[in-house]
Amino acid sequence: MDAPRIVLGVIGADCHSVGNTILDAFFTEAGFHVVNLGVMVSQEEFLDAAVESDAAAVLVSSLYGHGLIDCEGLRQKAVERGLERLVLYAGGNLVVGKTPFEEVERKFKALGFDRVFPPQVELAEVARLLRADIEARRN
Amino acid sequence: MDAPRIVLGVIGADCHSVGNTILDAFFTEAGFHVVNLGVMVSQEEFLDAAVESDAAAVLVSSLYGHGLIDCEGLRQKAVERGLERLVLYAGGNLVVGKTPFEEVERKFKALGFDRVFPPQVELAEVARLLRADIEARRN
Amino acid sequence: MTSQRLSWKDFLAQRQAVLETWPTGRDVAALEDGLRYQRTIPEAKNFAKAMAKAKAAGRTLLQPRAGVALIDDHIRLLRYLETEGTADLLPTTIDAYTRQNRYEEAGRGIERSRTAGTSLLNGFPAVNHGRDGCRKVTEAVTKPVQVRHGTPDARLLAEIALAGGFTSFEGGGISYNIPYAKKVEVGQCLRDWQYVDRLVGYYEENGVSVNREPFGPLTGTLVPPFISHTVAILEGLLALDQGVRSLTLGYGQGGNVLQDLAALETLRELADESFRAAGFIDFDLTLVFHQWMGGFPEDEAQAFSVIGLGGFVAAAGRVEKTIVKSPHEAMGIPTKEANASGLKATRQVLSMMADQRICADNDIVRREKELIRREVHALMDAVFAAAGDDLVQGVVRAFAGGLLDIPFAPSMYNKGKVLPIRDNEGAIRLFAKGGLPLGDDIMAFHRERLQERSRAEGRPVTFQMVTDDIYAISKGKLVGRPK
Amino acid sequence: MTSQRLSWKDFLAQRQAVLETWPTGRDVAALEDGLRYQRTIPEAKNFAKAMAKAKAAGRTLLQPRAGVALIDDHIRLLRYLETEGTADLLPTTIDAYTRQNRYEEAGRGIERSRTAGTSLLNGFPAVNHGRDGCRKVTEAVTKPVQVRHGTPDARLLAEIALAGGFTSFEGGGISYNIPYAKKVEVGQCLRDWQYVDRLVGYYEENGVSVNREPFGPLTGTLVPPFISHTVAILEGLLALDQGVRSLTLGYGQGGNVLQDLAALETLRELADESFRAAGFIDFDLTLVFHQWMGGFPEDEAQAFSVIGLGGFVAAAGRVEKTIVKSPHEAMGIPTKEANASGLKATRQVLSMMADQRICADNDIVRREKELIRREVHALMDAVFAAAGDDLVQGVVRAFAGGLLDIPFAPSMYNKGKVLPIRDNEGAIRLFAKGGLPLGDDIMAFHRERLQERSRAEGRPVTFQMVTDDIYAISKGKLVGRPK
Ligand code: B12
Ligand code: B12
Repeated sequence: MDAPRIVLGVIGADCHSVGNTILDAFFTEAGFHVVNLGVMVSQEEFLDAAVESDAAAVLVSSLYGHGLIDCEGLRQKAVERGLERLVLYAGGNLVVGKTPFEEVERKFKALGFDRVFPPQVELAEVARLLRADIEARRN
Repeated sequence: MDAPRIVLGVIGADCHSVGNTILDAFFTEAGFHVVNLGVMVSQEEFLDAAVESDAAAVLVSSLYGHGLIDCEGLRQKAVERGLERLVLYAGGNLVVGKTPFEEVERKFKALGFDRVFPPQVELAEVARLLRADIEARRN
Repeated sequence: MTSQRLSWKDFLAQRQAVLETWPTGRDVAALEDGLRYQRTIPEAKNFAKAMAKAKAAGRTLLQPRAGVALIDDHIRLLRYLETEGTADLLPTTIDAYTRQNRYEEAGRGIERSRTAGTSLLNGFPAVNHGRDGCRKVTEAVTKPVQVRHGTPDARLLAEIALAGGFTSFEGGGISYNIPYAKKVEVGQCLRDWQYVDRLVGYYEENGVSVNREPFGPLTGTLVPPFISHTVAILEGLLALDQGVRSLTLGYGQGGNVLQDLAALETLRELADESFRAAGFIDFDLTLVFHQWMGGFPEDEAQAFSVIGLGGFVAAAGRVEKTIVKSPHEAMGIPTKEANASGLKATRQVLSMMADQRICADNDIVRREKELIRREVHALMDAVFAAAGDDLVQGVVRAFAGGLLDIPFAPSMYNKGKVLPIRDNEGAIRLFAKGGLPLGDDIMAFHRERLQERSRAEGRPVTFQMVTDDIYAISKGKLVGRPK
Repeated sequence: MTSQRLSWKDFLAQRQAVLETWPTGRDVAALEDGLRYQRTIPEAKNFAKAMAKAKAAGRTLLQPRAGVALIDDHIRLLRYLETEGTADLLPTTIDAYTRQNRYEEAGRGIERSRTAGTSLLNGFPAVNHGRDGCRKVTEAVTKPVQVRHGTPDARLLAEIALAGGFTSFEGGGISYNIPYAKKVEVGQCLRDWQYVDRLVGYYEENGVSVNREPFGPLTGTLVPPFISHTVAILEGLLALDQGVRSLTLGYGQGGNVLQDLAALETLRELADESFRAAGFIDFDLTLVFHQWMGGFPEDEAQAFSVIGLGGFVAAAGRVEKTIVKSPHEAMGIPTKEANASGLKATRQVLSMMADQRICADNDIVRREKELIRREVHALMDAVFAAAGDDLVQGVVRAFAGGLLDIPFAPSMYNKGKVLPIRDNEGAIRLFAKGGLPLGDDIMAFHRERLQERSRAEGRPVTFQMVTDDIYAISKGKLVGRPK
């Protein structure tokens, strides 16, 4: 089986590049084909890259707090562009202020994300889930 | 007017002597006649001293947490010994564990203490109250 | 080596265009209005004066970071921080849309925050609130207030901030670009900051002191002292060229206490020497130390210890100011209570250490100081050599050639070839120097220190070590050892 | 200089009486039963071994204080501290009635705690719970467990504790009397502790290591290092005389970092020298550092900074163990969560500092070390001179003559003439030496340092300064300056 293709990036006006560097290194090492858009990525850039690279998943990072505003509408646009099966993950410090994670998860799931992760997530676990989700969507 | 006579001491099996040293120095300086019994003072010793010195007030310290057990019955015994007008104060870390002060105050007032103080109390304020309370009891 | 002072004519020409980029620009059109307003601000609320006073008294002032979307909430927040938090200096941290000049999005953030009843912006959108909004804020508090941001093109923000009564402005043409932006061209950003510095210079010329503070910590992640020192000194020179006088240079805690103490001492010494060598004499140099700027532990008790160690170094390093983190750092923008608790924790350790002399005068510190001096000189010489007769060009060429290179920075104009790793005692060293003009002897020392760690851990020096070091403090360690 | 080893016959005779003082004494009547039981304890849970291992590895172990009235609650508490709190070593802190051998009151405390659903005792009443209760506790956890108390006559407690599976026992004939009691005669207490040490010696002779830890901090309040060092070394000698081998000497944080580092170094050196001079060679000496033992700030953020600074000194001082405070310290016995948070905060700073060398090797530390050495020698010499041929008598006469004198202690056998004050940098000095046999040159140094502070504050050195210093840390400072 080919390495699953995934798109990485930090959405909006967010410049936090350290976690992104680590995610890139980790998922590459874990056997994914990574298209890394770096920081300050718009919704359009995410979807363009997903289309171009025929990616199975988009992993959106947001660290700086504007995650909710920046992510609104991404799922709809993906559907409009025919990416019905796209796996959408979000992770990082997704909202402004220390917030119970359940609340953050609820809000981002309502925006159409398949899974939502706090900053302390164990990346190996994410890789496991990601493979399974991609597999499930394929069928 | 004579200096008001007060008895100081740390009740029970409590060895915390530092605060007691400071209370002694403070109230002496503030113009009280202080009979200081030091640490590990029993209820009987407090009342004996109050009787002997004809004290207007007894200031009980308890730092180590057993304050409730150690102070129970003190007011009754004072009354039995004819000290109806004795002003009774308690102060320190009066119960085991960090506890809302209102709760501590309620419990010690129920034991018959006139006033109850947390460790951070401003001593000048205590001296003011004490003079007033002693004055009020005299009449 | 200097850069050209922006001519008054060019400044005014630019100014017109800048003020037109957002409606609130109109309110600050009259330059003298800002000047007149600043003159009404009591001396006790002037940031530059507060820093100078701290220096004279040998005191370390405390400043938090804080900013929310709405004016009234922001005022409540600052008041809480100065009363309950006992902050000496106040911030107004700007939201990330404003930092990218995306005022429409900031406007939407304001609206939504109103509806949500809580700030959905990660800072105070000062441009949208305009001059009068800023004046409300600066008038509502008793301490000097500084604008803290991360804006590559901060010209409009600076105009509004100064007219709005702020008396200090953070940032610089390198430090607010390379770590904060992706596509901003180096020369353009430096020129935009010349404008900001020229504006501050105008206030200075007219008798109003305004403090300027280049952003020391850069990406906050394993930045070796010599890299941030070089950037700080370059931005200092560029600012002085435009007439700035009150300069606060910054350094972010690295974690190894002796390296940090050496860094603070050399920053003061090297900056002073460089500014004098460039012919400046009437500047007022102070230092700011940033408590750990990288990833924090999630656990609040652990976070308090990171904060406390930062406070310890600030005290031992005798800096004029320290920027304080909160126990919420790993999780999100702190509540006002969490922010105040960071201040109180820092105040406690600072005042417990205030009277103590700590032994910076020892062999290790001397060795580290000497090393940093040589490294900074190597970089400065290379930038000067690349400059021809314009320091701006020197910086542009230095980034293009990798003579300046900031670890983990997002800018496409940054080579990103430098890889730092902690040595066996946690001091930050270089694994790869990229194009940095460091001599072989210097690199031999770095390599030797990393070999020592490699031996201790029984594993080669690889990128895995970098990753482990990035996570280390958040996982309760300084050095990222294998399990 | 030594004291006599308690003869086995006298020991056994005493033992009978001791075991009769409370019904649970019966269960430990068979000495060999305790021995047999201790032999079943896995090595990883032996306190003495854990300390020795820490020493070999250069590690600092963390231990909290904790104890509640009921067995099951106490087990839950300890388990929480070893899992969530990641404690390396566990305590069982004994309640204050048991410390005074008031087992009936302790029994009432147990009953009331059952009814109240919360502990009304400030510790674990080990004597009332007896051998089997103790075994339940020590078996329920995975880390070594120590009895921590403050008991002048701890003979029954020691019998039950050792038979109950505890592998370390805190205290000593001076340190658990003078700061903890009012009317306990010095010689009586020393003899009662000879019994305890003899009991431990019995276990050692039979191949079971049991750790002993004299209580270093004494009253925890402005105790100059040389006073606590002298007491620690005397108690060490008395313990070695009875056959103790694993000895952990303690020191409580004073607050001035360099004085503290000098204190830790000299404690190790002086103890080692003294024990060897007395002819001992097969002892195993380790150090414990107590985070600030005086009044704490009420504010938890500030408390965290006091804890953090203690962790810093523990790391820099390279001690084998540090006793950790909690953010609740000023208010009351900590909840398990608060206790764990003190541990986590300490762990963070310790591990951030673990690999770093801190510069103890400097002039100030050298000066302080030299001073402490001379002061301790002066006191030790005087005690030895007073001893005739029995160290116990030496100590008794020293207290009677004020040659030993512990600041702020409640004991009527303590002169209480020594008055400590912080100097201008926060180091603890003497204002009045009482009867302490310190030479004029030493006192001249103390006075000179206090004069410096007096000049800096523009006020004479008086008792007010002592009061101000006692409050200082709880009010966020180290030195109690006038407002
Ligand atoms: C370093 C840092 C900076 C540096 C960034 C340098 C750079 N170019 O990268 C500087 C100083 C420039 C900076 C600036 C700002 N920052 Co900042 N910064 C941090 C800090 C301290 C560490 C971030 C970091 O590098 N962590 C290490 C990496 C490895 O972890 P990470 O970023 O969390 O990424 C990991 C996980 O989140 C996860 N993850 C991330 N994305 C995804 C996605 C998926 C799908 C999955 C599964 C996992 C995942 O995996 C990553 C790898 O392990 C954090 C606080 C913290 N964490 O301690 C604040 C923080 C992120 N910053 C914050 C803010 C607000 C800002 C600013 C707006 C300034 C301000 N107001 O203080 C500006 C942003 C400007 C902008 N335009 O973006 C806030 C965000 C607040 C919130 N969400 O409520 C934080 C949380 C600090 C705080 N508590 O206030 N920052
Ligand atoms: C120093 C100290 C010790 C020293 C005492 C030495 C000595 N002989 O004095 C040592 C190490 C020996 C010790 C022992 C113990 N201690 Co202790 N100790 C402290 C500590 C750290 C400081 C006390 C102090 O000196 N403060 C400075 C003085 C100036 O303040 P103060 O004592 O609070 O007194 C002032 C006020 O309380 C007030 N005040 C006091 N009484 C009164 C009365 C009136 C009428 C008024 C108006 C005011 C007033 O005015 C005083 C002067 O300002 C406190 C915690 C803290 N405060 O930080 C714990 C503390 C008091 N100890 C505590 C305990 C439990 C013990 C022990 C049982 C051991 C243990 N389990 O940890 C033993 C007690 C043994 C015994 N038999 O009593 C607990 C009490 C817990 C509780 N109430 O829930 C505390 C709070 C620590 C804690 N959080 O666990 N301790």
